[in-house]
Amino acid sequence: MTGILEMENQLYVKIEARAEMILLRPLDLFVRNLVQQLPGLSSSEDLIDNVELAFNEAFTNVSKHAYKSNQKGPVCIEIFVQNNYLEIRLEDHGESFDPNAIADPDFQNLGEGGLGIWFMRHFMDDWIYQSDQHGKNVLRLIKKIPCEETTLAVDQP
Amino acid sequence: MTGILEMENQLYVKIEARAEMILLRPLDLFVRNLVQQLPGLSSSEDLIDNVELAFNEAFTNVSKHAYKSNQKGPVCIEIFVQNNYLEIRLEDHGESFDPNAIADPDFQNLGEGGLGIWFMRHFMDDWIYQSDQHGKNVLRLIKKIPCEETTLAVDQP
Amino acid sequence: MDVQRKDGVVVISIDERLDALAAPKLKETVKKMSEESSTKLVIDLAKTKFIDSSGCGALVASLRTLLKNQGDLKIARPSPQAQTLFQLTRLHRVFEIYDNLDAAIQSFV
Amino acid sequence: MDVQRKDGVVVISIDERLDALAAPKLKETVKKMSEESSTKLVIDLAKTKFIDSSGCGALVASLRTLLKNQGDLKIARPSPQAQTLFQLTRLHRVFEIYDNLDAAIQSFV
Ligand SMILES: Nc1ncnc2c1ncn2[C@@H]1O[C@H](COP(=O)(O)OP(=O)(O)O)[C@@H](O)[C@H]1O
Ligand SMILES: Nc1ncnc2c1ncn2[C@@H]1O[C@H](COP(=O)(O)OP(=O)(O)O)[C@@H](O)[C@H]1O
Repeated sequence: MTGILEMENQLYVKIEARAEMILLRPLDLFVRNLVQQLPGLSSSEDLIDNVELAFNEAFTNVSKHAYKSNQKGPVCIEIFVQNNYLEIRLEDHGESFDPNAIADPDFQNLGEGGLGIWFMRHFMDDWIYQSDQHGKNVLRLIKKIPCEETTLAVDQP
Repeated sequence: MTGILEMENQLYVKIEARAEMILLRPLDLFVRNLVQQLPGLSSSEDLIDNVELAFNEAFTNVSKHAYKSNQKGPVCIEIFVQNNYLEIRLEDHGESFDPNAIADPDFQNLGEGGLGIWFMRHFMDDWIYQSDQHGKNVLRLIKKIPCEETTLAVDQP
Repeated sequence: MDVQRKDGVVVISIDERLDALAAPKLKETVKKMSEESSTKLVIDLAKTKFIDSSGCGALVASLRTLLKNQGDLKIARPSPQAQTLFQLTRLHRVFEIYDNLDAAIQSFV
Repeated sequence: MDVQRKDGVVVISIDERLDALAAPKLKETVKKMSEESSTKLVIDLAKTKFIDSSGCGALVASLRTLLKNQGDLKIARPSPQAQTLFQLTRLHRVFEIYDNLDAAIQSFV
């Protein structure tokens, strides 16, 4: 199993599956409940909602857009937690896209779609999408975790 | 990613992490919610409770017994679903044990512990624990999924 | 999803999650309903803990479908999470929103 | 977990899950309580959707600790899932179980 599992003082989880929509809710609840138990996040219902929403949009997009056909390809989800930092990474091997070519939603005349990426960007501190030449696409959702007073107190002499 | 991901008509999920107790509830909810969406299981609240309980006991045991120290080692959880079959596999590299040496609970005089394995065996159709010489321990929890009438109808001419 | 009729108004109660799995069913149901002209619809979100972009999209699509057929749609009892999304997307100006189910129904009468 | 006193009886309301994460806290709380002699305790499971072997073990341990100090423990409002486990393990004969919180409290008075 991966070397990163050995690192101390951080949490790391890796989930591999086919990007089937039946996994959307189980995964969402996993992410939500994990975030809910993290010291700096547990007290903020808003922050928990926001991370859950961002993950939900990201997984839905892999399942619907990266793999358009009914036969879904693999997705690898990695969650990293460090003291003040949460990152959720989704890797797929399906169709890639150019995020710079995606316009912001037209809020004067909203259509049926086109809100997902905007939500992710709005609710996370960082949203990074990268494709390589081997057909690997990685989306990184990053959220800073507010320091709790207890943590701060430990850091101070 | 694993070849088994390519198999059709089945669901396969693999989760790797350190066996930290903070993951117990997120994983439990993942398993519960996944099982809840499976055709032959969704209608039975009892069956869902039972699978959740068995998984919960298995993960707790890996975290508490296979890895006794505070520095938890790796656990790999695999979930396989086929038409009428659900298997949850937990692999650890910690201390192994001999399940044949574990006596049934004394129900006339219950202690604080010792119910976990008995519950798993009671609530699942099969409970198989195997250790190899390389320090790999695998627990397999197996549940037959009752056929729904819709599924049966498809199978019959 | 649960559909009821009250005082000539249709009330659709959405389940816990209005996500990409639930959105198509809502759109389809509303589409069928709108074949009748002048459908009065309340979407009750009281049980809905989670809504995403697909859920918002399904609400927009449902409103459009109804308006095209002289119908209309009101939203009742959105959660704080839903309210946040409606405000961000300015959908709170597109939808008539009520924090009380009866008020939403009565607004049609 | 929430602790209240009513008519000289202590009521501990357990959270949604009484599992290996919650069990130690319950045992510790009951241990402290039992330092006072003759503690009358009701464990209210109304909110508890899920209980496991560690949860059952914590209830057994709590009862023992209390009995040793002339106290006692009753259980109120177990879910169907909890009832199944209590019956399987015959704990329904070890614990006095009430499906009503007031009845559990009054049983001490
Ligand atoms: N993971 C992805 N893989 C491939 N294409 C994507 C992915 N995510 C988004 N896209 C493309 O970007 C567009 C905008 O996505 P989004 O803002 O989530 O709105 P929607 O999914 O409703 O179209 C999608 O329609 C799709 O063309
Ligand atoms: N995954 C495991 N790895 C190592 N030892 C285990 C494991 N699971 C169970 N055991 C051993 O079997 C015993 C009985 O387990 P169980 O029936 O779950 O009760 P409890 O966990 O309450 O002791 C444990 O006390 C432990 O010694």
